[in-house]
Amino acid sequence: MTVVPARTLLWISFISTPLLWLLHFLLAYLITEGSCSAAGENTGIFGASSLTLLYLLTFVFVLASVFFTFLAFRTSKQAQKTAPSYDDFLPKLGFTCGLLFSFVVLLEFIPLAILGAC
Amino acid sequence: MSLPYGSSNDDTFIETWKSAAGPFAWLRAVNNSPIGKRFLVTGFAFFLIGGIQALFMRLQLAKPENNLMSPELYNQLMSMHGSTMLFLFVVPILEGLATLLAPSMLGTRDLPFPRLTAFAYWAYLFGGVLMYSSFLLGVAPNGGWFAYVPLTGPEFSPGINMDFWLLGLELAEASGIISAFELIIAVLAMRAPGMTLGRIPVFLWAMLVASSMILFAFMTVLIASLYLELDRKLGTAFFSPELGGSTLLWQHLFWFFGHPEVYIQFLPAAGIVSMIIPVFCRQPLVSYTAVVLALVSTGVMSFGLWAHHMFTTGMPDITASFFSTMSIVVAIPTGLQFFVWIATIWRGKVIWKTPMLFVMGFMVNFLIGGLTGVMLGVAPFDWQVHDSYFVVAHFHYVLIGGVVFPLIAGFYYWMPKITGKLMGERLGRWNFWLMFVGFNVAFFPMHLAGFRGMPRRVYTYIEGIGLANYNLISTLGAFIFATGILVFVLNFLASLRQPNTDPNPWGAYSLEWATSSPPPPYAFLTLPIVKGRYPLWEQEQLDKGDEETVDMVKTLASWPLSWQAGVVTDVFTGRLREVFWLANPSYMPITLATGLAISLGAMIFDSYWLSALGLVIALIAYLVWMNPRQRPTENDKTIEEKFKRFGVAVYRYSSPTIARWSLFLTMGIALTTLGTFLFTYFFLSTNTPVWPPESAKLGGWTAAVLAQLFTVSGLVIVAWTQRYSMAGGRTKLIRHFAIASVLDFVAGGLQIWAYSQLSFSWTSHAYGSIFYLLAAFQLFMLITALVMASIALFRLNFNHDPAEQERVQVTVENARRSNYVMLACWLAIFFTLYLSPHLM
Amino acid sequence: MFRGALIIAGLAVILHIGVILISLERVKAKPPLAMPDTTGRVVSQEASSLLKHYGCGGCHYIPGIAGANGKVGPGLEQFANRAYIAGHLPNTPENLVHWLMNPQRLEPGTAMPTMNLTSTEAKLIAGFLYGYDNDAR
Amino acid sequence: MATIMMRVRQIAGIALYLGLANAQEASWRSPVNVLSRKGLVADQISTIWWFLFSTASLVFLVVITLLLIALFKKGQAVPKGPVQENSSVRPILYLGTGLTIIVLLITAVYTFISMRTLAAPSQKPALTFEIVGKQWWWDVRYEGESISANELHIPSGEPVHFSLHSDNVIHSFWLPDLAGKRDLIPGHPNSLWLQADEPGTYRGSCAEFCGVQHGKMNFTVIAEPRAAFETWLEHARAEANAAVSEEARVGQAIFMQQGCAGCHSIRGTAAQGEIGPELTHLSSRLTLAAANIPNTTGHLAAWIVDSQSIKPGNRMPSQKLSGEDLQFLLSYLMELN
Repeated sequence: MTVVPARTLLWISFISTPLLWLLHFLLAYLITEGSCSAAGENTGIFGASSLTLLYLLTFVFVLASVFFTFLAFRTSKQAQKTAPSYDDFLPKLGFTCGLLFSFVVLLEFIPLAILGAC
Repeated sequence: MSLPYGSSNDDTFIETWKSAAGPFAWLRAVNNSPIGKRFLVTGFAFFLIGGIQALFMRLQLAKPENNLMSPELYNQLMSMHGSTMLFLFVVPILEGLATLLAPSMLGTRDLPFPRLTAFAYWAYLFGGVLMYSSFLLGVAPNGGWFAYVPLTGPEFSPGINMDFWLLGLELAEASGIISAFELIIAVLAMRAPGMTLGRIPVFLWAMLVASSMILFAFMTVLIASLYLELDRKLGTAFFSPELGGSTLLWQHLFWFFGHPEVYIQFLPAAGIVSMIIPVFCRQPLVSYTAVVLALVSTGVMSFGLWAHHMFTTGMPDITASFFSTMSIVVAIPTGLQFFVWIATIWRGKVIWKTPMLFVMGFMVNFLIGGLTGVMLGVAPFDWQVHDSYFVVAHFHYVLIGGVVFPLIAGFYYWMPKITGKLMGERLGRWNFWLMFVGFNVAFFPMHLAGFRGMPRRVYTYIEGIGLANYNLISTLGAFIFATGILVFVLNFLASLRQPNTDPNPWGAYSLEWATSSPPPPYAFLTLPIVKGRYPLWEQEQLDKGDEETVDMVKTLASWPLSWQAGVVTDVFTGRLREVFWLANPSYMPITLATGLAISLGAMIFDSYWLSALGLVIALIAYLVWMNPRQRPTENDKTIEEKFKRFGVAVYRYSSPTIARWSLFLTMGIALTTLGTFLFTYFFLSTNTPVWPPESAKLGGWTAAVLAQLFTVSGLVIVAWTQRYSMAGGRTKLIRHFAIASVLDFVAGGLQIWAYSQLSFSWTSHAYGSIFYLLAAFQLFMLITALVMASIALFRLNFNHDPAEQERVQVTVENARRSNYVMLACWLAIFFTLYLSPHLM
Repeated sequence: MFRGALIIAGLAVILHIGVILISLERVKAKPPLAMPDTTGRVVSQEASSLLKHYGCGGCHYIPGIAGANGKVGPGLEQFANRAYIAGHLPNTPENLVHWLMNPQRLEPGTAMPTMNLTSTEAKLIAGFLYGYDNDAR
Repeated sequence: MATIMMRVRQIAGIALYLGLANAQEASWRSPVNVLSRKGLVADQISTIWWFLFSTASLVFLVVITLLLIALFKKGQAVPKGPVQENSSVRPILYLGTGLTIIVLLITAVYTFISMRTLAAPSQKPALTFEIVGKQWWWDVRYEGESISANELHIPSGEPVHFSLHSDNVIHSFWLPDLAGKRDLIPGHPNSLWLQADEPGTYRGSCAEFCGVQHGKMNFTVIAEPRAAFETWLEHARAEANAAVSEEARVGQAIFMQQGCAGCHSIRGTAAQGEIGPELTHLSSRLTLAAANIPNTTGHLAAWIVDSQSIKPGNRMPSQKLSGEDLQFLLSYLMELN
């Protein structure tokens, strides 16, 4: 009898980083939408400058994405060892997804650095 | 003569799977193969209609200040061309192709809900017909396929043109959602034994991704069109700036649908390409994982692109830059796919047949469209060419080059599985070259016309500004392209007179080629046992495998004969798990669709009693639809026992696994709806200096808070039932659900009383509009949860048939889950309406 | 079988191109001129740009001039076949030139305004209008 | 084919003729070009385009070359039996994707840098014009007062600021020769700056679908040296000159009685309508009907009596006037310079 990784873990390893990216993207969008006036002035949000907030947000999400990418990697290794062939497809896909989406979240630093808050 | 793999010569079995008999049988036909073909024919008909509209527009634009048609007619044609191509052609025809092919590609027999398949078709057809019936009255929609407010609002479009568009669209979109819903479940739960997630044909991975996108993206446009229809009919103020509404809200919601929509169309097309290239290169894809990664990541990223349609609306640079980044980055997965294709061709030996020609046409044209797409993602450049003919050129390169070319390739490739015939190669080449040349002659000059300052959607242009030549050439190209389409139609008609072809004329690898051309309605008598991604290349025989699976598959081939059996396999291991009764033919899908069409159509003419009548018809049809069907025979019961020994359960209604997936997806839809409403609320709040307006007074605080407490305690009681099993805790389950329902009922009453204390109406300002809508949604969710609980109570009380207990169990689980979702909505709405104004 | 379909396809192409040509027929340039002091097609272009500048097309239908679809005054197709100008002047080149230069003097109160054409311009336009007589339309 | 060639020659000929014979008309009617470098903003965007174009061409060439080699080189068919994904061609995949990522990254960085440059002019604009989009024309305002319609002058060689809004549907202000477009959105004021480097006449149009006559909603911007511009501005803000000739005085009375004054305003007279364009200095403008026809007597007459044929569906009803009244009205309007 082979040991198959928990089903939830398989799903999580696949879907977490895309969802993290989406969440990050929507949050970043809402922050700028809420804190930038039409004239391009920065009114800040929750007392903090929105730029600080965006940097912080991006940093946290990059860390989280890297963590889940690693999780997917571990799950795929585990599945490869224990499960029948091709069953490691989902975590393997999740790992590549993780690499891509971590990179995409990381990219958000570039506009922040060049364009500033608004 | 030996039968092709998977065919049967058992009369009872064939009789069971044949389409329903009788003079009006086609009205009650269900099953994927007849309905899929109807989708294809109807979709193609709409394509031809939309194309003819385009030709008329091209004639009008062939020379400056042309007088061929009035601007009013031009705008109607322009609007209907866009709406037809995007709503009535591409998505339905791709879903139709998948509906037709998915079961045979997956090595199974049908989709999970045959009646829903039929309903999706009728809803699509009636939606399209409703939209087109406006031409009979000369009041075709004229606000563009994007229908920007306030141009389409009650003030600037007082006629009924846009009502036809909105209501027809709602029906057609509902059909799209339903098809997507079915395809997702089919791909996840109904596959041949041994077909794990990593062995699904790429086209179906693409359909899986696209369908998941449809579920979320289509909801936002449905809601946006609901707002607009409410604005037009009930005088709400979602889009009236003078009453606190926002015109940009429409654009956000529309493009949050509209951009994923483009990828919803492109991904299946890319899937088709990934299916065809290996066959005509005789090589596996260089990396299956990379292609699936590209499909999935493009699908997700497409939700972060919507505002690149709004760069000129004046957003802060940093916001624009996020969308710019994503519009550029989304090219990475597409590039990845491109290089996979090239590497595969590099390895392989190319066989030049028409499908391959069209795929190569796709690669050239789509490459151009993709490159201009990256350019448009560069915000400053977009400020210049946005809404110019450059954009028209770009998206035709993407949608014709990127979707229509692969689609035609797919038709040539899969025609043996649609009609059983191969289409002619010689006409195929004519077809390709006419389309390829015509397409480029028609659309390439449009880039230049855009640079010469030609805006989109103009019915004419003045002389002497350097646009005449580009437009004349484009018109010429459009007619060459149309000739290509004509050759396709001729080729198709000519092919119908040919004899049926072999099961696998192309030497392809996927399972649909294992069964005869055209496939029998049941696709496979003996389900194939899959051991790799390229079964027909890798496996000498499809019925060899481990003993248990072979035994199960053999048993399934001889039983059941008198009813249609659906087969559920495990999502990860691909092992057989369940056998269930598929729904049989019925008049109810068409009745339901008719009822809805009457209801929506009557609304256009403000005939609300007729509208209500339509709804009643729909409701009755729905109830009849859901009624139980035939009973099992003694023989069935014996064999059910045999299956139980394999660990395969047999269900006389829909399978519990499928029911769980359905509820899961429905919950996703409900939460998307909630999210869209909440986005609307907060978006509108940032749009006005004072929110809520001074005049808006919230009443009934105590009642509202009490209502929340009641629902929370109801949920606690429901959640408690998780501890009880069906076997021992039946009475406790009944008691808990009954108490929770009473609590929810009281909560609903209190909440309604609280809302009756309000000092404003939905017409006073946008705040009132979204407030009442959220309130209505809150009550709708409560009613849904109550109905689910009642069904659970009913089954717990009266259904003691031991064979049905799993089904009762699922009803209870679903009641519980819908209660969770209901509570989430209630608390989120309470927080938003009552608490959030005090936090900001 | 295929050959038959091919022939039909060929016919369809010809049909399409025919449609395009017919749609273009209305914009075909009309070179022939009746006035003695004007020659060649350049003059025709000169005249048509004068027609566009003065706005004749706003009130008259003039074949061959983009946007000249006015319904205020009479259509100017086959102008040489007209018996009268403005209802009572015999249709001679001299009368037409005078009429174009100052309609208010010849027919006070007519809706056609005086647009201060020079006599050369009026002759060019008159030549253009008479040119339609030779057209096979 | 001969017909088409003739057509091509004919159009080329007319354009040439117009360019020589009537400089004024030619410029508002002449071709525009997104890639022309006539304005500071357009110049920057043009540079971006050439960057994008060269990159894209390179990518196109590389990909198509690879594809052609792949198609026509000798390959092999997969043997029977278990199918292995072939790893020998993976380098194409890795290299291709890697290069894609690098090219896209460079593009993104370049985008943000150019966005920063274009965010604001280096010198603060001294002038602000207010543009209000109407169905289907442009109201030009300066310090809260309508001074022109569908036509305005700007000083060349300095940045000018536009504040853009609409009180009806969404429009979009686009001057391809000078700058990118910006939408005029009800309830959402926008702004735009641009600079014309050289004096000249520039044609613009509405780029957002705004109803039945979206196709004929154009405008003209005339850039001229500062001094000439100031003369124009002063003139544009002045009241209309009084009717001089007898005909014009009769025409003025007709203007007031026939209902023209209900929609149009002429500053300095009783006409204060706010629905249509203001007409204070009508005859000094180059065009009529939102830069679609030249402003000549014939066109004006046609526009008054049959505007619905020229711009079907527009908001100005065709007027029922006797021939005499029309001549008087024309005399009056032609005096409004």
